[in-house]
Amino acid sequence: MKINILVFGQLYDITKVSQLTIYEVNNTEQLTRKLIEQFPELSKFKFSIAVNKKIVQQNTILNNEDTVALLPAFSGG
Amino acid sequence: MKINILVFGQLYDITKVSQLTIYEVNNTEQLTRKLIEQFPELSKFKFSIAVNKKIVQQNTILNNEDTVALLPAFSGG
Amino acid sequence: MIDKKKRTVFKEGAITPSFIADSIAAHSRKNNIGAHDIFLGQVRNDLIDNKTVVAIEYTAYQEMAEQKFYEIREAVFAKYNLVCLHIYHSIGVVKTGEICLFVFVSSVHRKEAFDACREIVEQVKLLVPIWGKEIFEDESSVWKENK
Amino acid sequence: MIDKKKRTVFKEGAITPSFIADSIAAHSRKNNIGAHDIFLGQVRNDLIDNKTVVAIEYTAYQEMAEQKFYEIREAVFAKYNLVCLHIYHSIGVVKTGEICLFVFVSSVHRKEAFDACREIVEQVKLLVPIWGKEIFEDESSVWKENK
Repeated sequence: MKINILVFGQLYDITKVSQLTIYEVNNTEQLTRKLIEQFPELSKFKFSIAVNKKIVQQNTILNNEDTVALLPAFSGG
Repeated sequence: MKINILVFGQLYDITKVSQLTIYEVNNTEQLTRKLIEQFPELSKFKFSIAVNKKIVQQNTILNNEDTVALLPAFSGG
Repeated sequence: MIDKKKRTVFKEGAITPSFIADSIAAHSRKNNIGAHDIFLGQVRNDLIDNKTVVAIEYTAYQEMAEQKFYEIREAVFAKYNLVCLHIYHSIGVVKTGEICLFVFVSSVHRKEAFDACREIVEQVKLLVPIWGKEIFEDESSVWKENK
Repeated sequence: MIDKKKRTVFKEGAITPSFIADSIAAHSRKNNIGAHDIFLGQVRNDLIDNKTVVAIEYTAYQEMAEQKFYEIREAVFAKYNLVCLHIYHSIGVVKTGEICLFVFVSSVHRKEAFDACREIVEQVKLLVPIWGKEIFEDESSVWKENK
């Protein structure tokens, strides 16, 4: 079970990498918990989560090789 | 008492002149009546009247050398 | 930095894309602008009684029209917080596919530019003494009616 | 004549006035267009904690962003009677005074162009994963927040 993580915007200032890999998580809640263990500063930010480019609002089951993106508030335009 | 008349848009197709002069009228109602005597076709059209570049809605007293414009519905833009 | 000097609105013939580009480029020096809304009126190939419009010939009561444009500018500047506002309208012949009206509104935030631009276009059509004559391929013509 | 093919929205660096002019000129062949509404976002020299913004660096989750732009286009074409619709957004560094967003909507009558253009700009800001980093003269920076 391997999940690809993409990090954007100010969250990148915390992780210092734009891509990382997380193993052995089954859903987005577990994933978020594991990420916050690894990068405690993340807990200070509000961000959305996209699974395979779709934003998910609730805890969502993850499958092997899914891509999860951490998306702080958008500021385009 | 001399009033300068300016004619625009489709009204010009009736008068065939863009400027004319009307004498001895005291107000816009008299003026309109006199113009329709001269150009009966004008009575078939709706148009506004501007006295010295200001549109007037009611009968308006005219002064010597005033400029009166006959304005059919605008179609700019 | 409010720019509201009186100027001539009418342009002989079509308003060209390069004129529009130059207007946009001239605003790069106004660094407090965050939003531009630009309206362009383009002459359509309308079909009227089975004849296709190939051009519109615009005439105007120019002195009164310039005065009306000025009043529209003043009222919009008073109502909205704008940085810049420009209005150009063609006079003479404009072919189908060419631009006859160019309204260019700039503000700090987008809301004002959107609101003001739309209001100006409506007011120009309603209040300014300009007349369009739609010309067909066979050189016959009909006076345009605005909806 | 509806033009809604999928295309790349992102442009490296600023969107130039000449690019905008070329886009306008390309529409003169579409003779059924009567109205264009163009929104341009321009980078402002905002003052933040006494430092002046000199540029914004845009990054995006590009694959997701292109998908969102596509969905916005499809929804707006379904809702409004449009002839043409183009959206361009900068990626990378755009200096103050330069253009970072170009939304170009064309329709037969003006109402649809105005309504659709405004809706698109709101949706781009709300739904598309793009982030701006405001860069100051001293090369420090702060992440932009949209209002």
